[in-house]
Amino acid sequence: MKTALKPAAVAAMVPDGASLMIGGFMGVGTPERIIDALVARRAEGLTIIANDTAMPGRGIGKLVSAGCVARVITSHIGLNPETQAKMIAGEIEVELVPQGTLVERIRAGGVGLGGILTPTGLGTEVEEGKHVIEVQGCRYLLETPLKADFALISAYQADYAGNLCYMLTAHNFNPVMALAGAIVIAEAESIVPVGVIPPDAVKTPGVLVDHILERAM
Amino acid sequence: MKTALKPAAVAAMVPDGASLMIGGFMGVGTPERIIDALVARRAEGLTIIANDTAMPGRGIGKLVSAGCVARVITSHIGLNPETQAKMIAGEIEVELVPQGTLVERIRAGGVGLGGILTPTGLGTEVEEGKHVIEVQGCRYLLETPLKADFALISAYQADYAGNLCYMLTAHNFNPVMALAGAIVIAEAESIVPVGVIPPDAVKTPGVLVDHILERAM
Amino acid sequence: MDAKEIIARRVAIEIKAGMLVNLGIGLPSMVANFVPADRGVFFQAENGVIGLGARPPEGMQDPHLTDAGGGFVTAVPGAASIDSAMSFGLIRGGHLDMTVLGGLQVDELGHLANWKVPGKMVPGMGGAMDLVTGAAQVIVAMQHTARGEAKIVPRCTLPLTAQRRVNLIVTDLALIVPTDDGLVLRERAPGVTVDEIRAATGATLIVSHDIPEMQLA
Amino acid sequence: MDAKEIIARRVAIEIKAGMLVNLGIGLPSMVANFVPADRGVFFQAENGVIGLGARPPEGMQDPHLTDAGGGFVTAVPGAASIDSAMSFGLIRGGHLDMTVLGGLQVDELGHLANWKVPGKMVPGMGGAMDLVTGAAQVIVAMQHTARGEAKIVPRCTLPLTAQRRVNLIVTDLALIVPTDDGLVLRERAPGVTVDEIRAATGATLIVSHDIPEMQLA
Repeated sequence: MKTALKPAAVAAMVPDGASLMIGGFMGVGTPERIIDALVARRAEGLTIIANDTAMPGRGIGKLVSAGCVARVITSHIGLNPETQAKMIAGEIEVELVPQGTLVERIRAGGVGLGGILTPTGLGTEVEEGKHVIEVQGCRYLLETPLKADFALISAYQADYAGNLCYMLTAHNFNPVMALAGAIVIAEAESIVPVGVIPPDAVKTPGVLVDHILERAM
Repeated sequence: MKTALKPAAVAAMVPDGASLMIGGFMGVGTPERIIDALVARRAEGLTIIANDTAMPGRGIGKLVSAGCVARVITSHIGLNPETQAKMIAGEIEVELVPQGTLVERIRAGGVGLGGILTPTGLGTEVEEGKHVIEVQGCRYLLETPLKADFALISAYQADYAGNLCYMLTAHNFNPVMALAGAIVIAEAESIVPVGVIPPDAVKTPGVLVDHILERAM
Repeated sequence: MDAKEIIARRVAIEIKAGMLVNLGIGLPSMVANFVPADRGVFFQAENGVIGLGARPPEGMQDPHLTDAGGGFVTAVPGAASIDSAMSFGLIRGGHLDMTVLGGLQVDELGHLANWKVPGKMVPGMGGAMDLVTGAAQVIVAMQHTARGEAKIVPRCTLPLTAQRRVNLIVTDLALIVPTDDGLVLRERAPGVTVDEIRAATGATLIVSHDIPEMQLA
Repeated sequence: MDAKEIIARRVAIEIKAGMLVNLGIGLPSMVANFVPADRGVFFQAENGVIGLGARPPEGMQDPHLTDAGGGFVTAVPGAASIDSAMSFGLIRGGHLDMTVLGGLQVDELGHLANWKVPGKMVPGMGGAMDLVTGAAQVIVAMQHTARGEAKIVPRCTLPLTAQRRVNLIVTDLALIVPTDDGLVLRERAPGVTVDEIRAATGATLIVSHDIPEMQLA
């Protein structure tokens, strides 16, 4: 059985300077209440690994606006002009990674691979500084694994054992990130007794999840 | 909408000498009726990529006993003495691959990666002839992708659009192999109208599946 | 008919029964409006659904079902939810039959630049690099010129999206096929002359005697 | 109490609340019988379930729910179905807290050989190489000798399973911890003397003054 934590307790657990993987795609499938708590405790110097930085006032955008973020590893910041402005001003360091490469790097970190070879990025700026490896006559970029101190996951349902399931396009990076955070904290819309989520519907086994955020009432 | 094929039509589609990925783990989650049809048409010279060769009289074991198999890429043949005997007699070539490496090689083939780096096999016979690559101070084996002419998949339910779901330990290699076969043929216990399998329950999207075997009546 | 509608209608004709198609945000997403619902096409939104449908009825919007631009969408019967690893596995693995993307520049080699204007606009590549690298067919759907400047150029001066040659360029003036020999003009938009197309194009076009007018969906 | 029960009972004590544990087939699988159901331990069967339960009631067996040896099992409340990619992702990614495996040889470096006897037995490594490489703790559970021959030897003469040092060796005679200095004898089985252990061991054992007797679950 997992511990249910209040938002402030989660925020207190995340130290300044920590690296966080945060699920979501343009704010869909993002643990908003955990983010609100991090903003409320004025977290600083965070490294965020996420698909995008959403938009001002939503999801990771709130962390950016509040000045909590020192570094972002992401595929897209186009819908958040504040991230772009802070990047240009030198306040946030941004590493841009193709989306498919980003998710595979996170997966590699989570499943104990030392890296993956992808054709994506060959012959572009993304190739700069990377090893090119030839396999079966084709060239690939060697992309290295990503891990984080915390993975902050948004789920549709969690059960008391920490099993998670997701809904429609709110899956996105959440199931993969749940593999790659040293400490995994899930925010679910519903928290249900063990057995309510059948084994075949579990997308993230509870053994990966360390804590569940208390449900919003 | 997919075409529903009779077992003999599936067997006729698979030429001698073809490479087949076949789902299953010790015969659990294996498309038995497709295998029976291949045995009935006396298929020859097949390359089988699968977790194991089951046991005589079951699953892939039936193909081995019937002399359909020239080569196996697998993690385990321990419960099938016939595979071992044919290997020793030089009738079947066996490539042994650690189970976790096997599934990642198949996944790599299916998702367009040029390979993956794994620590599994370092310092063992598995390392022989392989590239060792150092990433972030650790050494890994470079393992190359696997693809096949056909993937023969066992599912619990298929819908008319080819969406598949699996049950309990009958998942095993099936969802990953459905990504890596040039032609994917699924044998399901039930075939249901579109909409019966909800989007969040689909484990293999129908776009990956080429044909569905007619249901056993 | 305005420029965008011409492009969307012409691209729609390329989309055949049974295809899995990814439409970029903006102009490309308009293509879906001109593909008959009974053609059996599945649209992928790379954020997590196969079987993307139209806009939802008023009041039926759900924040768990959006497209890659963050807009509310629906799902067709037979849709499947996918996470980002599966989504980009499908894209990079060659399972996506077609992607339609916007472009900033396309050149005589058929190379596309569409993700960055150094010093001006750095939104990040999102999924574009994976899409252009992995999709079976890549169609660039864009206005022929931007503020009077040619977007079809001898060599891209903006950073490339991939080293892969795109399959088709569809603009409000013309349909152009990149080949080994260069850019071949195949069709004129209704009422547009070859001279007008040449005048609006920075690259050399290969033009045969009779260039037919586009048929539009 | 027979030899196997001593081993299983002693290993069971190492399994703490909340752990995710993989038990090999044969002797290691007996360990589950001695872990109290209320300890909150999840057992993984690498063929596809987290939350492996005991044997099913007569007549309730289902072919979709088996362990890695192909035997019918049950699933506990809160169980999750996993495919082989997730299963070995958990194993190789360090999410598995403990694996208990049988052994053919263990040596003074703590290296394990348990998958092949050249010229005699080539079952394949199955999941053993991934398990020994990836699990947080590796416990070798085996009889101290085989047909009178020592299995704990100076250097393995059989092919290694991994280059990783195992954490613990539990036999019917002793509990031994491999360390930087060599094999440290920590406990004697009930009624067994240090001299008897030394006589049955091919390797040098580091023995302090008082070696306590095993406490058994």
